[in-house]
Amino acid sequence: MSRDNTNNAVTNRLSARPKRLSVAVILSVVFLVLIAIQVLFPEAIATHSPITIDPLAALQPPSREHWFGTDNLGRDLFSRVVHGSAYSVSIGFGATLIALAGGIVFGALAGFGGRWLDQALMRFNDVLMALPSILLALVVVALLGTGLVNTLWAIGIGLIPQFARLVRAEVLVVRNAGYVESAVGFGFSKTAVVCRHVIPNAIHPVFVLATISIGGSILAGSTLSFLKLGPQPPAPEWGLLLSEGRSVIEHAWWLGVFPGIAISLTVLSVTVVGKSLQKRYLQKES
Amino acid sequence: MSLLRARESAIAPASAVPAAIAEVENLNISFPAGGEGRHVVRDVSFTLHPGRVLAFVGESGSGKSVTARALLGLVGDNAQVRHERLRILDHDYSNATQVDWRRIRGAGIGYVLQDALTSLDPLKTVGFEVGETVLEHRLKTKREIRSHVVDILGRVGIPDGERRYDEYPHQLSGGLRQRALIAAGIAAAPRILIADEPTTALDVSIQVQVLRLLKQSQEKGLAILLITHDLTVASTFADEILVFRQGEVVERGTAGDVLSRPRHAYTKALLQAIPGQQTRGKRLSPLPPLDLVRLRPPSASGGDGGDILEVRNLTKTFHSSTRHPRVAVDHVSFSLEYGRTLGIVGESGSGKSTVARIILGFEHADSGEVLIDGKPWSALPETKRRPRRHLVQLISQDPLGSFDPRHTVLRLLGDALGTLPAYRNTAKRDARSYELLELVGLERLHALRRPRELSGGQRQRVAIARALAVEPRLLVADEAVSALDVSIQAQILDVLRDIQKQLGLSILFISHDLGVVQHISDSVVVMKAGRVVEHGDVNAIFSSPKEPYTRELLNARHSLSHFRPAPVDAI
Amino acid sequence: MPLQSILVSLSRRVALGVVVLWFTVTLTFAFLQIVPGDPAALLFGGDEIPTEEQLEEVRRDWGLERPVHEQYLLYIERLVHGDLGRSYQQRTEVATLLYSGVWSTVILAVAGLVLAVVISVPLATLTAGSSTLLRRFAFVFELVTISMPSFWIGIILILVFSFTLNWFPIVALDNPLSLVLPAATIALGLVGQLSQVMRESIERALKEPFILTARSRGLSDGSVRWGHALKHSYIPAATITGTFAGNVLTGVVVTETVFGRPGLGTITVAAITTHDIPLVLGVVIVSAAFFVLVNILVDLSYGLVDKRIGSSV
Amino acid sequence: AAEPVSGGEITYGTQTDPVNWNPHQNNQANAFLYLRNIFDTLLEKTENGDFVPSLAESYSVSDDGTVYTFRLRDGVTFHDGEKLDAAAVKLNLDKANETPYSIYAFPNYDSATVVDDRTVEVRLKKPDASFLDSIAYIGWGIISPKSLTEHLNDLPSGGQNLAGTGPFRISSYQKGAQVVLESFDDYNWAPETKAHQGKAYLDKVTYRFLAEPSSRVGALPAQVDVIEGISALDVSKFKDRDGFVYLSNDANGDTFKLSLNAFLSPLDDVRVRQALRDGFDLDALVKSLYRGEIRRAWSHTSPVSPFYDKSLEGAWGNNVENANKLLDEAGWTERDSEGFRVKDGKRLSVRVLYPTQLDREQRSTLLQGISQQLKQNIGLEFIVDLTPSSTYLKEVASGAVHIYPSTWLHSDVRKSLNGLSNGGALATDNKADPSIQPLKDLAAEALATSDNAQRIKIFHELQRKAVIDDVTYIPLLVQAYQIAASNKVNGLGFINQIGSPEGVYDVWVAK
Ligand SMILES: Nc1ncnc2c1ncn2[C@@H]1O[C@H](COP(=O)(O)OP(=O)(O)OP(=O)(O)O)[C@@H](O)[C@H]1O
Ligand SMILES: Nc1ncnc2c1ncn2[C@@H]1O[C@H](COP(=O)(O)OP(=O)(O)OP(=O)(O)O)[C@@H](O)[C@H]1O
Ligand SMILES: [Mg+2]
Ligand SMILES: [Mg+2]
Ligand code: NI
Repeated sequence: MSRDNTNNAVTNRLSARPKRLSVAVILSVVFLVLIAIQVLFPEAIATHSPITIDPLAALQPPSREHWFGTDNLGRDLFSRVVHGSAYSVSIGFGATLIALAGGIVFGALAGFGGRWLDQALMRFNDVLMALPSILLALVVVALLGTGLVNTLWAIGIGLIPQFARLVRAEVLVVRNAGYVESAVGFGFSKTAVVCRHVIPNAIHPVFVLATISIGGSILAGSTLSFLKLGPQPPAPEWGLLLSEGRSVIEHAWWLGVFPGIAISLTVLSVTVVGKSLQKRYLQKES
Repeated sequence: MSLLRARESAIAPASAVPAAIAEVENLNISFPAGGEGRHVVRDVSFTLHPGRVLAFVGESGSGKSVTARALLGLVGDNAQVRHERLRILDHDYSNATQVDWRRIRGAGIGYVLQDALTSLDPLKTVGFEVGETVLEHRLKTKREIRSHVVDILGRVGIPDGERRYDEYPHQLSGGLRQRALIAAGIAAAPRILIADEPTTALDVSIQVQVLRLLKQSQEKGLAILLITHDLTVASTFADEILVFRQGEVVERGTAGDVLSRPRHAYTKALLQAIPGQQTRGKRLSPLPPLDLVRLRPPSASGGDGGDILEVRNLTKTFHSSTRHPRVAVDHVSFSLEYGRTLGIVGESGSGKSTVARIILGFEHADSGEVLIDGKPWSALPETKRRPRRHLVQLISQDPLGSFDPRHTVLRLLGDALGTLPAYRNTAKRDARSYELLELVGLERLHALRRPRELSGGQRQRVAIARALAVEPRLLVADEAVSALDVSIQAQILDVLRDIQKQLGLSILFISHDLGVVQHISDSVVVMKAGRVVEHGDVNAIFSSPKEPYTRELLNARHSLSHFRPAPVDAI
Repeated sequence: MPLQSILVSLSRRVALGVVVLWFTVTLTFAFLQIVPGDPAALLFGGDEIPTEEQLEEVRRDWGLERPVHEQYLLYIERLVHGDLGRSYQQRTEVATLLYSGVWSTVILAVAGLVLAVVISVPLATLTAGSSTLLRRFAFVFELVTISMPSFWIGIILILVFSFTLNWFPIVALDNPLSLVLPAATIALGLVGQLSQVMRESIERALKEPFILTARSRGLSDGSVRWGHALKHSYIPAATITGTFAGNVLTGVVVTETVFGRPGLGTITVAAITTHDIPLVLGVVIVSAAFFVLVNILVDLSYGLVDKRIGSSV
Repeated sequence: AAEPVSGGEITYGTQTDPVNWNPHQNNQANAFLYLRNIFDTLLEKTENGDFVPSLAESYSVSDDGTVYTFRLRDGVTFHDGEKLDAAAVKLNLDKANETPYSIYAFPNYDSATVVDDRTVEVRLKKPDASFLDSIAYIGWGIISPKSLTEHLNDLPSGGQNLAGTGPFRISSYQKGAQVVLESFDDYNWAPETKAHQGKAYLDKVTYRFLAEPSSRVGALPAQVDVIEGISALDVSKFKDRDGFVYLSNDANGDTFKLSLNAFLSPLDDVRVRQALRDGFDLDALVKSLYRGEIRRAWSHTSPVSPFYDKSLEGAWGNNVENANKLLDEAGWTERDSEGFRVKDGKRLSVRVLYPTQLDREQRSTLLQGISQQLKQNIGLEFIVDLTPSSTYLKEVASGAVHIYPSTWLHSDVRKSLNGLSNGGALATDNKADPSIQPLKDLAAEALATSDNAQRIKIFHELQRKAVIDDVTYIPLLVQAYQIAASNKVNGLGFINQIGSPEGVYDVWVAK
């Protein structure tokens, strides 16, 4: 018998914790891998050129030749969707990266800086929050013009306050955590404590939020496209395809349906993966 | 096993005992979903009688609460419950439906949960919660409910029930909350009351009040099932005791029998593990002493006769924007000699932890000074203090919180060792880490676990190993054993004593448990509201307290321990 | 005493809100100064390219020839007096324009929020901690609504429920039924998040000892869920709803565009795309004020639901 | 067929919520259908280009062509009860010629004088044949003097203060949503271009702004009675279908075309411009996008205009071989990795700037199609830059834009001529370029002459120069307007002057 009789119980509980991934998560990961392949090697997957027009083949329904049908200039929709993934995925990732970077700088400064810096930064954060994100995005687009990169800034900046808040809150929690105090008790310097304990521990929930906001950013990007403020044609960005397809949905349903499915499935997969990461994190915490 | 059976029949109902109102025979409970079909209760049988108290004792996780909840049909959706007989209040509940259960809950059996703060809905008023049972069973109309509840509140000793009716749990003190919970339990006049650890989270003096209240109900003919891990409480209170261990009843009998003539080794160990005056200088746990000689730091022997720690006139006030400033520490002075243990006792909020944090340099005192090894300490700027920080190490109530959750035990120890120049080399560090683990009684396999994957006792050992790693001179143990079961507590107390004896370390031991302090300390400081009320040798203070406050503390404890079992020698 | 402390904290929040507002206006003002495009050219309108003299005249007319800081001070001064200035494009009082849009937007937003709550509350309460078919349905429903662009949801709703089934008109604005689909579009954008958050906190509450206590009193599963657990989801739900309501313009812009409804959303897009600085500033002020107001209300409501908060703040 | 009946109301789904309700300040052709209900002009233009009395019962021109005298109709009142008199007309004319208030100022306008209560005399700086176009244009609609003096600042936002003399008055206006007009009972001064006299048949008309094309189409007939602006794909839903009327009308004025900045390299070389014009198959593109519902254009000027030069039809375009030859000649002989032509290390590339707000009827898609074909056929990079109108203006002013797709929808002779004669210029900076002086002289001659045949000749010459010789314009589409309605709605039509949908004065609903 072990010296400590609670030992067994604990080990049991550990092995009992379900480590299985749900079917939804597995499917999502598979789908995201597919998307990643599309982003990296669109040529390999696309059956046609995404921009070559063929007036004679305009508005054909899905067929063996054109899997998703063709648009009003006879371009192959499947190929456009495949090539468009790079746009939508870069919007998702790019905007999130901007928000992440901004949020971490902001939040960490507020969390570590003195009371005054904290107050000042948080009030500024309030201002950014008080500005409706759509307005912020609209202003950024008006300021910088339309286009992929600007779209990504427009969305990313709007997300910063959320991240800054979370980072700050996490930093404050971690900063007061027992292990930080204990590290101080062992005589570690402040910088060492911050780098070795505070940041690594505060970052996890931030990454979870980041995963989830990738999906949000893709949606925001498509909304900007809808308002004609996102990437411009002939870019096959999904939101743009979708908003172009909407006016002909009664005659050419495929133009509205396939890009819509592409967006939804991607966002759905990212969300599912993000939520499962979050769950695992919470499970670890408890 | 069979032996136990025989004894069970031996203590069959005595003639004076009234007829049973609840009978449970061979209860088995398992949780198939939670792991590999864990069987948490095995063949437990007991009966409840009006006007009598049955106590369940045993360590954490031994199945006490689950067994009790089986009487209410509230074991959990994922539970498998089997029994040969389940009769409650003359009804058979073997195949009860939800509707049947709901009829008996509250009205037939009152249930008072452990930890009053979380057992009362924080978003409902006290009056609502107390009246809910009555309304649910339609014993009173909405109009009558208020006066009824106020009446009940009065009966459980909550004064000014009219006002309390509309208050929320957070507006009540711990003792009042517990009483409100009891009021809710008895509001519908049940014939059975289950009280699950009703006193655990309370200060001693309040414990006494709550138990007194239960006693009154019992005298009015209520059958009480009391669950506690505190043998002292059980001994004061129960007519019959069942000792649980890993889901089985290992011993049963009248309180007197079980406590004064324990038959099972486990019960004996439990009783032996209770610290107090009688256990001073003795080992509490059956484990062999640690061999720590290898660890003895070369310098530890020096400095005999002087003070490792001197606290001079510390004062600390907390200011907050919304509340009044709070004087947490008020002109506190004391000192601690090399190689000795100083206990600090006092009720919750008396400033014990604050003093400890100032000593550890985590908090700035408003005035006063702390000297370590006769040299300035608290007055130093952090950069100057840093090189000497390893001299003073903390063992806290919550070791888990003091570990970076991402790191393995090996890494945790390695990090601490890394602060010493001798252990810059990784290989050396690892070797030393394994050595340390062995010394505190852990195995090599624990080194690669993360703190979360260890039990409470193991965690505390890791914390001690880590503290020892940096060759400290003073250990500050703030409630280091409060969260542990008696038997684990015993082990850790033994480890601490071994350390002190063999390494000549000094220990500042903070606890609200007088018994623990009495067991381990050489001298003691009694604190109240930030001030030192009494300070001196342990035996002197515990046998003849001078201050009324100290006497009050001791009295409260005494009233719980009419029945002080004689210590059992180590096996 | 409690009333007094509420008033104190209220006035502190309001003061803070005013600061935030002022800061927001200033920031936007600065922002818009850097936006390229000559407002005078916009003011001139028309299909011919104005001459430099004509532009000068317009600039003089609107005070655009002054240094930026003077324009700013002038703007703030007017603002303090409640004057939001005039729209460049529509040459009308900004206040009038906003007023004309604000009610329609508020009605739409409130209807959307109410609908979201009406859907989310039972969905979350009934499915928390259970593994029924309904729970599975809720899971799929929430994920799908979360992952669809809201304009797309709107278009599909119109196609199906207005044009094909003809249940809810979208053209006749006087018909209260015309509010249903736009409100549903707004609601569906929120339902997923709201019910997930609510479910999480209900599930957390269901694991609390006080729920066991309530059960031990003989309460049914339903009473425990609705009577005890639900209330514990209020704070996270209110926080999300508050954030959403504060940022309602975002949802409303799309919905109003898709449904061709009047309101602040339509005004916002027009203001930005035509670079109508006074109107943009007006929109910013209104929506920031709304944000501040909603947040104050939400914060106050925390204290009403959870008395612990009221007493500790 | 049937007899018109009075009474009833309709809901009309339209594309545009006017930015500005003041006719003197509105230049959205899609907004004229509202304004034409509310305002009258002094004269009205007929289908064949004549001017007939409206608020003015007659007019005369002095021999030197500089003085116009208008005799006003008697008994006309505004919606707000004001009387129409000479002073009111003078006020309107002065206002309409005052910049920056008005965007329809007439460059040769000198002054107006009140001769008597019902007579106004307008003096021009010099003779100008296009003056009557302005007089008859809705941009010079006559507004109540009370509105102009007391409520000037409220006029852009519509509402009750905006009073005209037209057959309908504004009953309510919800920005971004709808405007409700009600019949003006006193109305009794319809011009002879209208089908009936007296008050309008309808009691009320609700114009609901539905910017989404699919919403308009979907809402007919269950939720609206009439819609305008129907995409080519949707036409089949209404055209020749039971229960619907479908009307389509080519716009007067200009066509949708590319304006080429002939002053900016590489378009400063006429061979490049020609190659661009001939390097794509417009017919195929238009057919695939518009399915025969919209015609391709051959000239800068609309085919329904009396000044249209029919001889341009078939005279240019889709000659890839020749286009490539021209580019080779011009020295664009090398190719880069993407297949574009290169000269001196510079890619043969032009930038096309198109404001998103003007993008309708798949025009940006058409531009993309052209871009693709130019790349494939002649190795020319044709970058279509869609931009919000706020940045658009700045970019236009910068002069760094090569091509500028546009339609000016005025039937105004002077403006047409202006466009034709400015060398395809987008920006102010080349207005003074001497090379376009001969064009300007020709245009001036056309304006000054009173001989219509001579004017037509000059117009033809200018069109041929613009499209064939100089290639400053590449015509693309004949702009067209569509109306669809449930077949109980009768009397719908288009405005003679510009071809956009007419107001609803003559509209009636079968019982
Ligand atoms: N719903 C449940 N699902 C799975 N396991 C459970 C459940 N409830 C209790 N258990 C397990 O049953 C065992 C007995 O638990 P119980 O609560 O009865 O212990 P206890 O003796 O009351 O301990 P404590 O003194 O800590 O309250 C524990 O190991 C616990 O983990
Ligand atoms: N950081 C702080 N800010 C404000 N007040 C504090 C702070 N830390 C402690 N206090 C207050 O100081 C008083 C003393 O607290 P302390 O933690 O030292 O008590 P304690 O004796 O350790 O109590 P317990 O037995 O409950 O641990 C308490 O009233 C507490 O509320
Ligand atoms: Mg228990
Ligand atoms: Mg403490
Ligand atoms: Ni006693």
